[in-house]
Amino acid sequence: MYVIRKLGFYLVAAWAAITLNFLIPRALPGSPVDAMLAKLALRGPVTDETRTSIEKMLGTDTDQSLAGQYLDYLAGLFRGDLGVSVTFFPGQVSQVIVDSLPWTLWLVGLSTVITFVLGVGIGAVAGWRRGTWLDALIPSTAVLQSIPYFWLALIFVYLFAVNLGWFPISGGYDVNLVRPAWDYPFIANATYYALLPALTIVLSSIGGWLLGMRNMMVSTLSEDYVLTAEAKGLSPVRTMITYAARNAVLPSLSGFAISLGFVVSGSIVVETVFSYPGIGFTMLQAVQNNDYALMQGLFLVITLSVLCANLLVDLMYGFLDPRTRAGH
Amino acid sequence: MSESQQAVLTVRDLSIDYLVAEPVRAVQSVSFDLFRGEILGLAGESGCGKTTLAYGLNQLHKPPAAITGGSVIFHDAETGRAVDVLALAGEKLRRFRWAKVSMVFQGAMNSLNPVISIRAQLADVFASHAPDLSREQRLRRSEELLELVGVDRRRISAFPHELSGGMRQRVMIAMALALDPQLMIMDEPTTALDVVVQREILDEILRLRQELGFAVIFITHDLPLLLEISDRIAVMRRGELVELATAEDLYFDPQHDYTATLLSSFPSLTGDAGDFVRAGYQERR
Amino acid sequence: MFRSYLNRKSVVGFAVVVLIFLFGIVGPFFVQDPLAIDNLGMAPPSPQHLLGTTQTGQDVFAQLAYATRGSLIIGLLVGAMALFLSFLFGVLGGYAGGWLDEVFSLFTNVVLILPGLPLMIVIGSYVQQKGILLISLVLAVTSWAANARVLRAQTLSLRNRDYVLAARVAGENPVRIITVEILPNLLPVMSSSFVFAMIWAILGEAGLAFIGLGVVGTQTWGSMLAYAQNGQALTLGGWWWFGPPGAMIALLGMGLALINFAIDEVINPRLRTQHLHRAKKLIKSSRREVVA
Amino acid sequence: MTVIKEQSGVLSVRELGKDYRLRDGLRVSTLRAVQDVSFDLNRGRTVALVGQSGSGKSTVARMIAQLERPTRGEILLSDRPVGRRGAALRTYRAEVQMVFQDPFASLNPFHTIGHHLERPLMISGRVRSRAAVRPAVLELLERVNLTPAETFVDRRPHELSGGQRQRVAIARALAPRPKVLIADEPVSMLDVSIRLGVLNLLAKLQQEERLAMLYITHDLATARHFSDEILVMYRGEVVERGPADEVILNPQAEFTRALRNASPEPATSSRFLAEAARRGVPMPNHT
Amino acid sequence: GCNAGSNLDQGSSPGSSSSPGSTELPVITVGGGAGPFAENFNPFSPNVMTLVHGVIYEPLFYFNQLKPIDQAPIPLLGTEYTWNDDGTVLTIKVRTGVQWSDGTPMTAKDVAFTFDLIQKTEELNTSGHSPKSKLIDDSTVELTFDRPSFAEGPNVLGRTYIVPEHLWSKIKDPVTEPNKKPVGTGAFMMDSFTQQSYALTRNPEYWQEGKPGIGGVRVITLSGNQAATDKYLAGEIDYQSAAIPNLDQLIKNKPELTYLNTGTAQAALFTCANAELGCEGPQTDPAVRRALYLGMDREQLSNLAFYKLGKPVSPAFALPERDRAFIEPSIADAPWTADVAAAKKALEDAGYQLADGVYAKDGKPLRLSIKVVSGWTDFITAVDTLKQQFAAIGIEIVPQQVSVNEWNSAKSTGKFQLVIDSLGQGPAPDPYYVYNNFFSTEATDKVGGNANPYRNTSRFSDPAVDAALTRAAGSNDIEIKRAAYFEIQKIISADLPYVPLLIGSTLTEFNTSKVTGFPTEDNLYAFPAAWAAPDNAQVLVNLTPAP
Ligand SMILES: Nc1ncnc2c1ncn2[C@@H]1O[C@H](COP(=O)(O)OP(=O)(O)OP(=O)(O)O)[C@@H](O)[C@H]1O
Ligand SMILES: Nc1ncnc2c1ncn2[C@@H]1O[C@H](COP(=O)(O)OP(=O)(O)OP(=O)(O)O)[C@@H](O)[C@H]1O
Ligand SMILES: [Mg+2]
Ligand SMILES: [Mg+2]
Ligand code: NI
Repeated sequence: MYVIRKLGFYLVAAWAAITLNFLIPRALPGSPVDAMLAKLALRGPVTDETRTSIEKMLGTDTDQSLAGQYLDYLAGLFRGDLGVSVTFFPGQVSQVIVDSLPWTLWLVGLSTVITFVLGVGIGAVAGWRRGTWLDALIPSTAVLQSIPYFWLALIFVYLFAVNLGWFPISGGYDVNLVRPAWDYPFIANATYYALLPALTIVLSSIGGWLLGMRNMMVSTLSEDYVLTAEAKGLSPVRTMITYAARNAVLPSLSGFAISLGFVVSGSIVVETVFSYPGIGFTMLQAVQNNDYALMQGLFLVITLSVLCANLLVDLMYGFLDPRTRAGH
Repeated sequence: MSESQQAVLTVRDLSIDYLVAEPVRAVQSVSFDLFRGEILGLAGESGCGKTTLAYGLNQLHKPPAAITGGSVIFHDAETGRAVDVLALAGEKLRRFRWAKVSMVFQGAMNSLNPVISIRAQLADVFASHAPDLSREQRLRRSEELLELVGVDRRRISAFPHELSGGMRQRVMIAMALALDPQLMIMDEPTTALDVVVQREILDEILRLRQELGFAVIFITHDLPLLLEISDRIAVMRRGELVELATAEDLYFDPQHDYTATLLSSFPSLTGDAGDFVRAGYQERR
Repeated sequence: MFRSYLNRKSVVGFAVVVLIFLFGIVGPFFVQDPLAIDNLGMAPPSPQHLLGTTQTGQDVFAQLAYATRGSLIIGLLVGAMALFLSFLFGVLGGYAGGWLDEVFSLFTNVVLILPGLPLMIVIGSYVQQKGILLISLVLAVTSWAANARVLRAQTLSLRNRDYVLAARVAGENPVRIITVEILPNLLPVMSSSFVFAMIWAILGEAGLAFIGLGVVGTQTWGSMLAYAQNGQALTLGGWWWFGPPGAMIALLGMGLALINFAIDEVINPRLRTQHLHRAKKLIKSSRREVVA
Repeated sequence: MTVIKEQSGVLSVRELGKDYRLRDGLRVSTLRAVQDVSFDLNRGRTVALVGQSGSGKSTVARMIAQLERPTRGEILLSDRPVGRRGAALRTYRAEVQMVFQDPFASLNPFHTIGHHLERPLMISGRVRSRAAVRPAVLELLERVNLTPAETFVDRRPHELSGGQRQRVAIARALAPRPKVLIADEPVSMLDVSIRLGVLNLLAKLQQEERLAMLYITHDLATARHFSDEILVMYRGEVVERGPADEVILNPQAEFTRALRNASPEPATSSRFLAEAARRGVPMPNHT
Repeated sequence: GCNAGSNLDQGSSPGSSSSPGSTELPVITVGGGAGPFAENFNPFSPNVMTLVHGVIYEPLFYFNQLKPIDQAPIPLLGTEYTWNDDGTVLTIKVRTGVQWSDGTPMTAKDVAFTFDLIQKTEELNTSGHSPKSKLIDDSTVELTFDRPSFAEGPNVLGRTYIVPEHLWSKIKDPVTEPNKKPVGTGAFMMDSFTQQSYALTRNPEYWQEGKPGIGGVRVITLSGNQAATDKYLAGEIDYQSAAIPNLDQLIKNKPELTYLNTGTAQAALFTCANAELGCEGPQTDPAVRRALYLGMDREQLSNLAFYKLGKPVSPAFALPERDRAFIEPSIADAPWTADVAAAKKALEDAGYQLADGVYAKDGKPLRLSIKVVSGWTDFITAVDTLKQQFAAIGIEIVPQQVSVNEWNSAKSTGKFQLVIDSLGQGPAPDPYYVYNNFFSTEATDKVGGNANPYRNTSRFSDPAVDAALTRAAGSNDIEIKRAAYFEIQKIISADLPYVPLLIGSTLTEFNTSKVTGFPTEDNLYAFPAAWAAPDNAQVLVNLTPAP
């Protein structure tokens, strides 16, 4: 029942996202044709005929009713057809997404998980040992949290990549050394390239987890069952983990899913700084080229993946917190 | 119970303060002996320091609370040795807890970890104190314990929220009995329950005490209840122990004014209304 | 009532925030023209130019003053708008209950799940005139939902508090109940969500500015950073140009976060640590006495 | 069971019922919290509602206070069905007031004691001018023995003890000069030593103002001494009713007996009776 | 797409490994704009990857933008061409002995096929007037136009990329075909592609003997100028065109790093000048435009907004360096520093009076808005600078930052006072294209209409200019053209519908540690920009390993 209700909610949310995605570009002005023209104009004069032929090429001439367009759009979605990208013309939006998504999942996914684990871990210890020197961590995480992502990233590139040469300056892997494949050299190289961007993501987003977990931990510590555990003579580590942290982590966990959306957002900026070939960087390209189809597609994918992550975490939550499993 | 009996716990001049901006002297120079197999009732109004005292006996108090003086000696019947409880620390303290002194707290829902099963919480106790026990042995022992307190052994896989308040409290009692402790501290174990359930649980405790012979410190502010179940009753007020006597002495011959006030705060169910003034109005009418 | 909860952290936080606000409010009246161009480009800090000059000889300190004003306006606008939206959907829905609550909370949850910055980018790139109001609106629209959820939860618990029921029994009308009985108790939560919305807005605007979708026509920390980045200030060694706007954001964020800690401690007294440190010291010293 | 009807009720409850819909995923089940409860509240008389926890006592109270809509049945005020909105509701509010269980939760921590009392005075129209408010507030405070009243008006709830707060709550309920007062476990959250004081105050006021009162409790002893009639509820239904002493001393329903037996009562316990005999003294009369 | 196998069983560098014999020749890295790359090697696609035009597919001739009109183009797949007298028939001799990279010989048939394909496909025939082709013999093709088309010549000859008939005749849709395995005649061949980079390898059978001198080219993605600068300074890029500020300072200690500034784009304030077509505002008064022209301090603009790389511009809108001989001798270059007195005098002569520091006429102060695209920092800085400079001559400027879309739409509809923009060059080094695009009546529309935002947005219209343009287009005779241009120049430099700022920079950076032979100030054998096609092909073909 719990699952069905959750699924229902996600269906509604997905529908809302899809519809929003459909409506935004139609509610607001702008034309991809002019964007393409602007690009071409950099290379040479653009004639009136060029304009017409691009319009024909992009198929922007429609005089269908809004409802009809909506149905077409939905039908297209079910076929996996998100339209044609202007930036990557004649590439399909879906193909562009398929190409860039793995990179983001790799970089952002990994660093989010690292951030979460580290933040929650340190937060749990900080909460457990409240009133010790660990409390001094809190203001510093607040600073880290409020530093603009890209500012930190640029400074890191300047310091660690350009000046010290410890890390590569940009990109997802060394194009001269390896090519994408599922083998050790590539993965090792890609990991090396992901280190610095990942570090900025971890640093600038760890504070929230740490603090949230610490506060939850402190609250949980005054619960009777933690006291009971102590009275039971359990070892402190066991009490901390199974009794305190196990309960304190639950709210963080649902926050984790929600924050995935924000992390993907953050990746837009980080990926831009590092020329990292993921969704965020592609999104920026789409924006700069007024590539509405691509923007829509990316937004949809980001939304849906956030939805999926939420759903997963929700289901996991049901598993971790028996109280939500059955109605009572 | 006679005076000649052996003490299981000797508390001398125990003082506990909350070291906040204006320090609260929650327990002041409390001394008493607790005898083997005895039920000691601890009464007193809210905030008089009952819980603080109970926690101090097991070193469960947390900063800003601090023991500022006194001693707690536990006389271990198994080894025959006297243990200075306040000197215990670390691993020794951990081993002492629950094995010698177990506790049952007020809110059973809150005393049980809501996210892990009853089985795991019972098993925890054995895992920490009797690591030699095999899994099956642990399970068997846990089931026996549940049976002992009148809970169906099949409920062992249940999660706390799936049990009623009374059942949860029984589970807590079962857990408290797991290691055959010599002393069980119960801090308002039945306040959250309704009278009928409360009665069942009390009967259960009395029966088990009879069978197993552990001593009980029973904290509540329900004096009639204490009168019924305790051997001796201690009355606390503002951190001090103002009176300690057998239930009978206390009932028939309260020494302290405060004890008298407390006794008169409970109108008799079957007798007349006592201090309750409505009677006067009724007469007039 | 709050005064008693002020501790060192929040005092520092307040001081930082007040200073930054003062700088934003008063600063622009005292500095030079931030757009005044001068042939002396990329000059390091000097008495004439406290924070040096940009590539085009504009005074960084003057720009910082104006940008502070701009960013703060955005922060306040977004904070206010987000607060209004979260109040509308959280408190009203939560108090009214029934289908209105169902609809509002479904809507809130859906918005919550839509990723903010991408949505901002998508909306922002369609919009033509990116004035300060518009960007603030975009930022507000994408940031109210989480707070609405918190407010709703709070309202739900307040709604059935005895004192609210008592007010109903006394015959108070719903508007008064919400504004007089419930609202004051929501203040800590609301102020904390306001503070969060502010940080989020300022960071968000900076991010948008960095990718070229920021506010047009008003100086903000974000636009300063974007210009510094375009002028490759870091590569050219112009730390005085690139550093201050980012540092200001971090500083304001820190100040607001510290204030938030104080608010958190009001909401949840268990989080207070101040007395713990003192108590631990006292306990140590009292132990020594006992031993001695 | 016979419905006792000595005089016409100020407030009558007729076959009141309340169902809660419980949703568990897509399944909806109905919980019958209250079923077919009828009684009258008369001037100067107190009816006690006792029963196990969860038996529906508070639900009845909330329905009478119009914080909850009954699923079935009706509530009559002076033999007329009660209004649920507008002016009729306002009149009803002025006539029927309620005291809540938790004195710590029933006062808004943000408002002064004065504010808590001013509002009902103004809303009910008992006080019409701003100038008259303060004397009226002071008078109320004095009525509930919070003296000197001036020292209390400007305090906030957290500056008062539990008993003092409950007195403020009572004063608030009395402010519109109601005819009916509902008291839902008014003392169960208070310290034992001050419970009787608050109950005595309530009894005094009830007598003085000739209030019709519904006293909800699970403490049989106070129910007996405080009320004229007792209704025992079990699982949403009234299983026994009658004059107070009769119900307690000579319980008929099985549940009433269980309740009685579960309540500790040293005065009748064999242990103390035997001890009294051993000591050769009469049973002490503490109560 | 992962189109690659494992890295374990292959050599280390995929760029050079697959083509045996070229391993010892250096492979250079070219900065190829923001990625990720889309795998599109269709020379007809507007979205084609860089280094396809000219590098893989070649045109018939190469026109060097930096050389004067009268210089002959470099023959590539064509060897010579002739026009008939009225400019409707173009006969081309096609080079023989050239092979497609799959080994098939390239012949005039392929050339004819290519022009046919364009002519027949609506989307490719962007001008609507593509020539019909006729195969004369194995090495001769004749193109027929439906109107006199001398001016079309450079497009047809220099920017039409010849594709092999035996492959393209099978392609269904030449518009959307991604052409992932391009087969051309160029100096390089496709090697491998990923979204982050692709590699071209040397064509060993290239028809120019001994060329190319390098083993291959690797194109990489860069997210922006910062990454481009960092990587270039780190020596990771050999050839790119990125706008790097203060380049001199950055490469001071790195002798292997060099650069060229070869700007051809004439930055100007575009004014909506023609009141007859509906333009409104003070800028419709030529005196105001002249004041703007005289009042700007171009040196300061160059210093502040263009990193000291701006070059003097001519109000005749021909390039002073390249087209000196085609600029009417009496027209001087735009003054490099401001002449405040002259500017003020121009205004006063036209009846403006100073009030509160701002000139006004009929009570209307001289307040002008300039639209500039937000994010285009050099132009934004220029506008800020101008605001200050024009304040000194009593003109108030209101900068308006707008999105590209809005900016385009303002230009298209004519609803603006001033915008800042550049006048782009044409396919050949001939000012004709600028004049035709920006000054002809045919290239504009009335205000409120839907004009091409990249053409005559100032709404300038003058029958004499139109007539002169017709004359220039109808002849292949240099002298006739010169006369026509002089006439145009006199009119437009007096009217100033576009107020010239300066010639903006086009920076191209080289790293000479691996290869040499890049264009230099003294030897501008091709327009060097790395993004300019087919010019970059000329650069790549002429590179040789560094000694
Ligand atoms: N963390 C704390 N900081 C400061 N004072 C405290 C703290 N905890 C308890 N106290 C104070 O210590 C005194 C004793 O509290 P304790 O909880 O022991 O009372 P109690 O008798 O158990 O009351 P109750 O019947 O309400 O449970 C009270 O006055 C209380 O206010
Ligand atoms: N809002 C509600 N939604 C669903 N069920 C409810 C609601 N309020 C009360 N109930 C249920 O109705 C029944 C009666 O509750 P009520 O609060 O009236 O009992 P009570 O007799 O006052 O108990 P107590 O002595 O514990 O206060 C209980 O089973 C309770 O769980
Ligand atoms: Mg207690
Ligand atoms: Mg109740
Ligand atoms: Ni206060």
